Order: sequence, then C-alpha cells, then structure tokens
Amino acid sequence: MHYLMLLARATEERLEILSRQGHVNGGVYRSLGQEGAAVGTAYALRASTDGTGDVMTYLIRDTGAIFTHGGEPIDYLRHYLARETSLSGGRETGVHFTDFPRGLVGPISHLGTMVEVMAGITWAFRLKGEGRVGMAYLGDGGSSTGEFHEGLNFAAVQECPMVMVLEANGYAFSTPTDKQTRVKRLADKAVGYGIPGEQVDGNDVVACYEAAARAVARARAGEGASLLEVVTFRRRGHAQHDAQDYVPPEQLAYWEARDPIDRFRDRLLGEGWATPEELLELERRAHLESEEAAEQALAEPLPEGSTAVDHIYTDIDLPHPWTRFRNPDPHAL
Amino acid sequence: MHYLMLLARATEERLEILSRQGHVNGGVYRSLGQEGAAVGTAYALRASTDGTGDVMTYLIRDTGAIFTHGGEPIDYLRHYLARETSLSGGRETGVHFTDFPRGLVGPISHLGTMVEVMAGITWAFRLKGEGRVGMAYLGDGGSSTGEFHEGLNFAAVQECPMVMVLEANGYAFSTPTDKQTRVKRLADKAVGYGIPGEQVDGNDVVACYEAAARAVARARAGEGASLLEVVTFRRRGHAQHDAQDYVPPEQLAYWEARDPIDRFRDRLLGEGWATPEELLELERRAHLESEEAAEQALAEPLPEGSTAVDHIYTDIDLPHPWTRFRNPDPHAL
Amino acid sequence: MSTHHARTKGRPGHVTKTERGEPVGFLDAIAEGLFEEMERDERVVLLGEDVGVYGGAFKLTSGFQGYFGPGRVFDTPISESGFTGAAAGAAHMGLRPVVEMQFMDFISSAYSVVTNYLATSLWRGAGPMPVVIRGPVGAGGRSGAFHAQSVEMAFFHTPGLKIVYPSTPRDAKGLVKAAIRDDNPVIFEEHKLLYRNPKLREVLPREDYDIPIGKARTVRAGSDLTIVSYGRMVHLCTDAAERLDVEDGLDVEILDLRTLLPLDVDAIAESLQRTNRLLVVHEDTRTGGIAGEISMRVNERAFEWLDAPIARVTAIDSPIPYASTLEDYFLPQVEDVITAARYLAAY
Amino acid sequence: MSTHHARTKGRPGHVTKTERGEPVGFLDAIAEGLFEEMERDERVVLLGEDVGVYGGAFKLTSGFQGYFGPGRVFDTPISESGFTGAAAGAAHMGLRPVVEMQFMDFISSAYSVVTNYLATSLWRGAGPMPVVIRGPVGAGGRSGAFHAQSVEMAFFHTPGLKIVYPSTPRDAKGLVKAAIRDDNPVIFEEHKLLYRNPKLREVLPREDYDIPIGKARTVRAGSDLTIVSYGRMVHLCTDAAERLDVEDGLDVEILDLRTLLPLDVDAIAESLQRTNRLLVVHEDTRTGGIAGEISMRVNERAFEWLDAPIARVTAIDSPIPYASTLEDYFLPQVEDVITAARYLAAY
Ligand SMILES: Cc1ncc(C[n+]2csc(CCOP(=O)(O)OP(=O)(O)O)c2C)c(N)n1
Ligand SMILES: Cc1ncc(C[n+]2csc(CCOP(=O)(O)OP(=O)(O)O)c2C)c(N)n1
Ligand SMILES: [Mg+2]
Ligand SMILES: [Mg+2]
Repeated sequence: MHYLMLLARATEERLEILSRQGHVNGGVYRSLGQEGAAVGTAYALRASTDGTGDVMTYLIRDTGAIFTHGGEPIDYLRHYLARETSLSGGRETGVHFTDFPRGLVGPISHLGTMVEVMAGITWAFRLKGEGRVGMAYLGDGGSSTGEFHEGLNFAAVQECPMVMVLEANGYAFSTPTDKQTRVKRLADKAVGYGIPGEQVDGNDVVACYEAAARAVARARAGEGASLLEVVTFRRRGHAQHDAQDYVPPEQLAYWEARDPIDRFRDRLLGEGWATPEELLELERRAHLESEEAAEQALAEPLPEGSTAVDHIYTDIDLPHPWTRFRNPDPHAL
Repeated sequence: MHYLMLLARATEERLEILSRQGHVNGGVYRSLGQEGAAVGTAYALRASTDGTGDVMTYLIRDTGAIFTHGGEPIDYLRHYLARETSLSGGRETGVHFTDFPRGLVGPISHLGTMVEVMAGITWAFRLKGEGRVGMAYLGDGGSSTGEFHEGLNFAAVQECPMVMVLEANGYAFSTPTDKQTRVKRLADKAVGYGIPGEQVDGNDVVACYEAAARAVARARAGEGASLLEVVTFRRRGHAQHDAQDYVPPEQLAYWEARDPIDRFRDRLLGEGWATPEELLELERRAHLESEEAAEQALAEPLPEGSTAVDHIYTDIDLPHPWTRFRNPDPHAL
Repeated sequence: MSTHHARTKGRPGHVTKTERGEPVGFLDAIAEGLFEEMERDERVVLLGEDVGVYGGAFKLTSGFQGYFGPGRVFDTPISESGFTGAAAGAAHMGLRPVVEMQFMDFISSAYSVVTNYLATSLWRGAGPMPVVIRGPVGAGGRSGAFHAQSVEMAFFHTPGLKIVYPSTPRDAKGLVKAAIRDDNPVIFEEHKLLYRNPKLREVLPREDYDIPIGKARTVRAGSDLTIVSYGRMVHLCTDAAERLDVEDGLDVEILDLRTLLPLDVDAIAESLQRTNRLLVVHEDTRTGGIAGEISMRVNERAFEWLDAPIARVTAIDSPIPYASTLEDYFLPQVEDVITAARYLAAY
Repeated sequence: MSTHHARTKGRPGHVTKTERGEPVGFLDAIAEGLFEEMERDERVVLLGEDVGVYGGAFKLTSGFQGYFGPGRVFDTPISESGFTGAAAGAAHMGLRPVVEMQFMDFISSAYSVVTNYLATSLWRGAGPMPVVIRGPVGAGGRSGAFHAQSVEMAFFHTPGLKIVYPSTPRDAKGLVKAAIRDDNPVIFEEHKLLYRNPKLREVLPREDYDIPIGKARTVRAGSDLTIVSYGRMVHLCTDAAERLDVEDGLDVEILDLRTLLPLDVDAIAESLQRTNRLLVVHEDTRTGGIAGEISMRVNERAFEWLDAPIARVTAIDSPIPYASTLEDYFLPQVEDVITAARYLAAY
C-alpha cells in the first residue's frame, strides 16, 4: 500500500510537470493528501486482468485507487496526454478511461452518473450470482446530485453488492461541505437508503482498508450495498489553475501534518515493518516508474485527426465533412 | 376539518360519476382513505386569497389539501373537465392548476420536480423575510426521484421554511413501498438532509394537523425545513382503470376499518363535539356543494380550439398552421 | 444464468397470437417481439416502473415476470435516470437490458445519462451499449402535456443513439427485435393510440424475422408527390392519399421512415427523383422537428429534383393541450395533409 | 428586501471598464450586463456552483457576492436540476433569478425541469418565468466531451424557451440585459473561447442599452452569398469572407443570428432575396443542428430565391474529442467555410 500511495503521488507530480511543460491540454487534478483513502479502500477489492474480478469506478482524485486495482501509470499518463495508445484512443480526457479486463470503469464528468452505472453493474453480478463486488467513489459535492440518490437507492433496494465510498475532503471546488449538505457526517446519508453507513479516518490507509474490507465482505456475502465515508482533505486547488485562496492556511497546515503517506511511513517504521532504506528505495522506484511511463507516453503519437469520424456506432460509418473531399460536393454525403 | 374531508370525498365521487358519464377525457385519480392526511396537514398552513399567505404544492391525491387551502370544488372540476373557465383555460390536466392568490401551486406530472420548486419558493420567502411557509406533498414512490433529493437538500442547506410531506400510502401505482426503498420509515429519509423527520398516523386527521403545525411553526420561526411522513393507504387503484388486483384484500379491509373520516366522526361524536344530525347535515352540504359545482362546470364551454396558439410566450404570437389559412401558403408564416 | 428462476407460469396469451395464427395488434406485436427475444437470449432483461407484477401501465409485459422470473423482469423505483444508468451498467457486464419508460415523457429525467453516458460508451472506449429504451409516446388521447410527448427530437441530435418509431404491428415486432439485437443504444417509440387500434391488426410471419434499423418503407407508391412521415401520422397520410386519389386524381407516394436516426436519406432522395415534390408530416411540434433535417439533407442530395419547396404539416409549437378542442387544433389533421398536398401539386 | 445585506465591498474592477472608458472583453461585458441589472433591479439574484466566494469557474461573477451580499449571490450544492427548479420557484415569488451552469454541459441534468416546468409555466397558467440560465459552452479548448458541448439543440425544440448565443462583447452585454428583463425563460450560451479573446475587446456605450432578443445582426453586407452563423463561428466566417474577398472577389454577407429561438427568419429571407445563396455554419454537430430548421424555413419563405442548394458547414456527428488532432478535425475550420462558399458561388 505504501508503494501505491507513493506511486500515485509521484505520477501526479510527474503529470504536473508535463502540464507545466505544455504537454497536457486539459485540466490537471491532484489528489494530494487523499492517497490513503484511495489506496486503502481499493485494496479491499479483488483485482484481476481477465475481467472476472471486482469492479470499480473512480473520479479525478482516485489515482491511488486506480493503481491499486491494476491500472498503471502509463495508462494514466497516456490518457492525460491524449495519446493514440490511450485506452480511449485520445478521445476522452483525464482519468476517463475504461479497462474492463481490470475491472476499471471510467467516469464521465457528470457527477453522480457513475453511482447509477455501478448499481447496474453490481445488479448484474447479483443476477448472475458471480460473487463479484463493485465500488464507486464520489465526493461530498457529488453526493448532492439526484443521480447519487437514484443510483444508491436502486442498489439498496435491489441488494446489489456495491460499496459506495464518499470522499469527504472539505470542499467541492470552492464550496465547503456545509454549503452542500446539512449533515455533519456524510455516513448519515446511508440511513435514508436503509443501508449501513460507516465513517473512517481517510488519512489512515489501514483503517480505510479495514473498513472497506468489511463493506466488501458484506457485499460478497449477499448482504447488499453499504456506504463508507472517508474523512480526508484536498490539499491542492480543485484543478491546477485554482490557488484555493478560500481555504484557511490553518486548515491546510492541520491536514499537512496528517499526511497519509507520512503517517503510514511512521507506522511502518514504528512497528518495525520496514527500514528507512527500504522506504527510500520504494520512493525511488515510484519516481522511476512514473518517469519511465512519462517518457514512454511522450514518445507516442497523437491520434490521426481523420479518425475523428470513427467509433460512434458499432455498425455505421459516418461521413467525413464534405468540404474536405477532393472534389467538395455535398451530393456525395 | 370534517367538512373538508367530506367535501374531498364527495367531489371525487362526483368526478368519478362524471367520468363514467364520459365527461372527463383524462385520467381520474382518487384519494379515498387519504383525506385525513391531506386535510390535517394543510390545516396547519395560513390560507389567504391575496397571495400573502402560505403556499402549497400538491399532487393527485391531495384534493383535501387543496380544499383546505382555499381551492374550491368548482376549480377542481373545471380543471378535470377542461373547461375554458378552468385556471389553465383547459390546457392542463387533472389537478395541475395554479392559483397564486390562494397560494396553490399546481404540479407537473414529473414527480419530484415540485420539491425543487417549493425549495425555491420558500428560499424566496426567507430572502425577503416574509415569514411565510411552504408545504410540498409527495408519495413514497416520488421520494425515489433525484429531484426529491436535490430539492430537499437545497431546502435543508438553505434553511428554507419548507415542510416536506411524504405520503406513505403503501404503493406507487402497483409497486409496494419495499420495492421503492429499503427504509422502513420514510421519515428516516430526513436524516440524510440533517433535518427533523417525524412519522404520524395519516388516518388521524388531528394528529396530522398537530404534527404539521409543529413543522410549520419550526419553519416560520426560521428553523428551516423538516420532513413529515403521514402513514396512510390508497384504497383505490392508481387511477380509475386500475383494479389493483395486486393489493391483498386483507390489507384493504384493514385500512377500510381505519377510514379517516369514520375515525374523526367517531371522535366528534364520542367527545360530544358534534351531534349525529350536525354531521349528517355536513355530509349533505358536501354533496350539495360538489353537485352544484359539477352542474356549473358542466354548463361551461370548452375552450375555443384556435386559442391553442396562445400563452406560449409572454411577448410572441405564434402562427396558426398555414394549412388552415383561407389561402393556404407557407410564405405567409 | 445461475439465478434463472423456475417458470411459475406459462406463456402469456397475448404473445402467442402469431403462433396460433391470429392477427396481432400493435401492442401485442411489440410484446411478441420482446418475449421472443427474451426466450431466445437469456441476456435480455426487462426493467421499469410496474413492468413486473402489473405488467406495465399498458399491460404490454403482462405475464412476463411470471414466465421469466423476477430476476429478468423487475419493478424499479421511480428513478428514470437511476434505472437507465443501471441498465447501462448491466450492459457493461454482458446483459442486454430493455428499459420501459412508463410514459416516454419521463425519459426527460434520464436525459443526461442517455446522452452523456449511454450514447458515448463505445466512443469513450467503454464498449458497446446494447440497451433499448422503449415506451409509449404520442398525443391525441387527451392525456395532456406530460403523458403524450414525442421525444425523438430530444435525442435526434445525439450521435451514438438510434431512434426507432414504427407504425404497424409487423414493423413494430421486427424493429423491436432488431433494436434488442443492436449493439448501440436505441430509443424505441410506441404511439399509444396505435396500441389497441383494431384496424392495424395483421397476421405476422410465423418465422423469426427482424426489420433492419435505418430503412424506410414505401407505404404506397406514387408519382406526383412524396409524403415522408412516421408513427401514427402514417395512417393519417394514407387516409389523405386515398382522398387525394379520389378527389384530385393525385398519385401520392408515402414513405414511412420507421427509423428516425439514422435517417434513410437514400429512400427519400430516390422517391423525390421520381415525384419532385416533398411534404413532411409529423405529429411532433414544428420548430426543430425532423422536417428540418430532412430539408437540409434534401438540399444536399436532391436539390435539383425539387420542383416545389419542401413543405411540412406538424403540430403547433406548444405543449400538448388537454381539452379536446385544443388538442384537435394542435395536432395535424387529415385536412391539413390534403391542403398541403394540393398546394404542392399546384405549385 | 429585508435581507438586503450591507455592502462589504465596492464594485469589482472588471465590471467598471465601460465606466472608465476602457475596452471590454467578452467575459467582462457579460459581467457588466449582469452587474448593472443587479444594481438596477434588486429582484435579480444569482445562483450556481461556486459563483459566490470564488466568483464562478471563469471568475465572471468575481466580487459580486461581496457587493450584493450572500442573499443575492450564493453557492448551491451540485444539483443542476435542484437549483434550476428552485430558481423557477423563486421566480414565482417575484424574483428574477440568473442561474449559472458551471459548464453548460451540466444543464443536461436539468433537462426535465427546464423543458417540462420552466418552459411551460405561462402556458400552464402558472405565470411568467423570468429565469436566465447562462454559462460557458463551446469546443476548441481541448476540454473534451463534457466541458465543451453546444446545448442549443437540446432546447431548440421546446416551445416557451428563448435561446441566445452572442458573439461580441457589445451583443453579449445587451443581450444578457435583455434576457434578464425578459419574462420568459432564456438559455444564454457563452462561448468560452471568446471570454478572454483580446481581439474582441471593444469600447461599449456608457448609457444603459439592451439588444432585442430575436433579431439577427448583419456582420458584413455582401451580394454574392449569405452565410448565417452564430457564436464563435461568426469570427471564423469573417476570416473566411475576408479571404474570399481577396482571393476570389466574392462579396459575402454574414448574418449573426445572436438569438436562435425565436429564429429571425425575416433577416435570413431578406438577405437571401439579394444573394440567392445560403450557407449555414455552426460549431454544433451536423445531424439535427439548426441548419435544418433554417433550411425548412427558407423553403417555406424564400424557396424561389434560391439559386443553389442550401449548404452547411458543421462539426462532425460525434462527441467532442479531447486530442488536439481529433478536435481540430472535428470542428469546422476556416478552410471548410471557404470551400463551401466557393462551391455555392460556382453552383
Ligand atoms: C453534474 C455536475 N455538475 C458540475 C460539475 C463540475 N464539477 C466538477 S468537479 C466539481 C466539484 C466536485 O466536488 P466533490 O464532489 O466534493 O469532489 P472533489 O473534487 O472534492 O474530489 C464540480 C462542481 C460536474 N462535474 N458535474
Ligand atoms: C418522474 C415520473 N416517473 C413516472 C411517473 C408516472 N407515475 C405517475 S404516479 C406514479 C406512482 C406514484 O406513486 P407515489 O409517489 O407513491 O404516489 P401515490 O400515487 O401513491 O400517491 C407513477 C409511477 C411520473 N409521474 N413521474
Ligand atoms: Mg469534495
Ligand atoms: Mg404511494
């Protein structure tokens, strides 16, 4: 888990550098300070590479979850860099990539939608009796959407093997959580769906793992959906252009002192589970892996423009714009 | 309150007769058995005829609430009968009529939408410091919509003076409540919004009034939104064409024995608040009032067909279909 | 599937009419198509409000739950967005869901998930999206602004979707089967005034058949004028054409689009080449209706063949009114089609 | 209003440029219009995600909350349907809400309430509905399929709505004021690539003005060909027209629709009567784009004046791709306009 957190942080740092160098056209989002929540919860799932394992759908701040569930820095960077080799062929932005063999379901931007989709995925698991589990991530802000309500209610009523992770990270863009909801604990939102809700220290990667493992076990045992709130903090702005002046410095300092990676490092050392040298080596490896991925992705081409007409339907070819034909004539359409 | 319940039942019975006689084109919905919940809750509001009182938005099974808040059988029947004199000029169906002077806001069919609208109405009350309160009705089924979630969450966060009444009447069309939600008490849905939730016997009109009065008082005192669940039962099919074979006869019998009108009559008599003669007289009056309203509405004309192009914009006149001009020519459009 | 439920009941009667050689109405034809596909392919599942125990507001799926079990046919909460999104998720996992909207008007609550998620799945690299969203549409039944909408133009502008709108039992059955077999999301519109119209009943082929999505049908061949229409209006146009034949000696060709997206421009152009006059008739409101796209396509493909302007007969730009007088004025009537045809013929 | 908050801060700098005689860009022009209307009429309130403290994702309303107070400018939960419906409710009670969609792509979540509730309010007898829904639209900025959509055609087919889509600071300011003063719901689209485009900066009138909704503007008079366009594409068309003038001696007239609904057919017909050739250019995708309705209207009103088919240049029928190579291919380019104009001129 420590390596996965380091890898998430290193890869995002690498992404930021690439962005500053002008290689990334779209928005760049950081999960700084939330790596423990992402890695710990995802660690409770069964990964696979053949499409038979558990499934997750993640959002912009779940880099750690993606890597934990088998996604690789190269997938992540190719996607941000819009490479032809990316899992969407450069068509989709940021982390919006899907890799069914690994059980990774990429989101669309519209928050809440993926809760509905994951309800359906896990409903299919239940129908087929496959014993698989699905996990969906969403922010404090995202849980204000009607889609969250309809999706989680569906999963609850249908007793779908689904774990809903709500990431309470203080803000939705600039909006503090108390402007999103009047509840003090997002875990309380479980009550309205008649499912268990638990709150956990999101910067304690082990606690996150343990709480998620309980919810996953429940789901796998046929006991239906549950909700897990991970309490953490977004230590960077919403995206790279957001200086987050609206966040009081004390709040930032408070959470910096509780960095999930630092905390786990201290624990590993304190319990004698690892030596400082081993941890340094992990850090070095994480940087190396993300650096190599960046180099590889950078070397790969962008997609060919004229392929923009492809992949709209499984069975219909769309025309190229008539103005780009050799003999431009709309009759040819 | 007794009269209002009687009036609701009598008017709906009259409507059914009109429907059987072929006077009603659209669907006809009954609130049989739910009159106590509708009247009792609405009784807690301040009615007005000049647009300064409290506001409510109701649904198909809230005839009693409409009458309690100042709506009249003639408005109700004109609307069902699509008369030119109806509050929408015959354009809208069933109970979809709005009467702002009386504080009646008619719904659209899409369940949940009115929760959002009422959140905004009461938000405006708060902003203007008017001390007015708004009440919105919705069924157990309607509370599965994303609109319910977004609307109530808005009202909760913005501390709007709003009372959300959830009518737990056993079914949403043919779907029993346990297929809508996994919660056993709809009142528990309040928890996820951080607002008070209360459950009340919906067939006890006085209890409904008292519970609603508490919620209204809280709203008026600036303490924000709350949720009130009225537990009742829909004793007729969803609409007149639904024989409700899916409802077990024992369930029907159970609730018939707990009819809100019968219960209140017994109480009025038992407490010595009224004599049997007085109650019979009320019943006679209710029938008379609804009968007179029916007669009046029946005598009124349908709207003129060609007015179908009106009332789309406040400031733009739409063309009539060119094929109906004396010299049919699309150039004239 | 491991949860394959024991069949508690036999085949419902309304889906075995073809087997029994009986003529089939519009609603039953759709039910037959749906039922046969569910028998043929256990990945097909059915969800929506009241589709299970009750069999749907129009009883189209009556008896399906008893036959296929509550795993494959089930009642959802009132959550059009939620269960449509769930259908998408189930499709990701290999199922082929058919979603019923109790009235298609309520698909508006699922507008985001349909246009942003389902329609883009293949393109986003998330694979095929074999989901059919079907339900009743259409005005004329005095059901007002929210139980009678046409929804085609809400989705016509969304690449990735297909939109099907049949007008006869034969087409409805073949197209619902094609829609279920399609790997793209399909919006399937069923005019509720056709459901139990006795005039439409017809004996259907006993063998399995489908009707290809994307192909129009020539309802009536003619040489003087082409009318392009779809849904209930096809029958109105047929009535008009018969009167125009008798009263004016006009020989009208009628094309039933059947599929709105993708649009069968080839069929329209081919017809126009012979008739040189085009009238589009749709029940949907005027501004932004499909007549526009047809007009643009004809300009691109067949402008030189036009001897008269393209004309249209449509509903008024208004929500659908409830009062009979207003609704009749709002909707296209046979007289409107006749008037427009005469105008074009005389042009 | 009793909750009129003490003004904690002065006027934000970006809304006082006209007062100071400085040229104003597209974003600031909208901000000025909004600000002036809020000063003029205390019933105008502003709500949306992050519009308050932060001033909106594009900082358009920066400083508004400090000036007008958190009662009139406030941050909502992430609930596009919820806060749009709430705006409707507030409008019923006499307010005139302006709703910001952080990106207009997210209005899809409010599709039902906009089309079913807001658009029908007057018609249902629930009175006027003075709500403006505004926000950034438009591709070209590498922001992908969900932060760059054009939303006009999602609403163009809904009677009761108006749709405004300006292309210059002057129009944007005048139209946002007109939209706020309008008693009908208005969808107001702002192309994000125009927001800070320095070339668009212009000095605006000091006096209060509005631009009437429903009227197109002649950007460039010409006699050989009419190009109808709107939004960012207007500038692309201007570039093309200049090249066509120099390279081909073609005299191109450009109409900027400014309002899409209601469509200014009079202006199009009037222009066509002189040029006899029509090209429609829109950034939105092709099938079901506004070119269709324009084509149909021209058939109805001005068919005899056409000396060539109506042609269109549009984006490809696809979600908006992220990679620069794909997005450039997806979008109409100056070359496309030039090619299409030459085709029509030579027809
Ligand atoms: C339906 C919808 N509305 C608006 C947005 C724009 N948006 C993107 S991220 C974001 C804030 C999300 O906050 P939260 O859910 O708390 O997640 P966090 O960024 O804190 O991880 C917003 C408003 C969106 N993506 N989807
Ligand atoms: C969004 C939406 N979906 C579907 C419908 C169709 N519909 C009308 S009433 C109804 C059942 C409502 O049940 P409930 O909310 O419990 O109210 P009740 O009829 O029991 O009073 C349904 C499904 C609708 N009106 N709105
Ligand atoms: Mg957050
Ligand atoms: Mg109910």
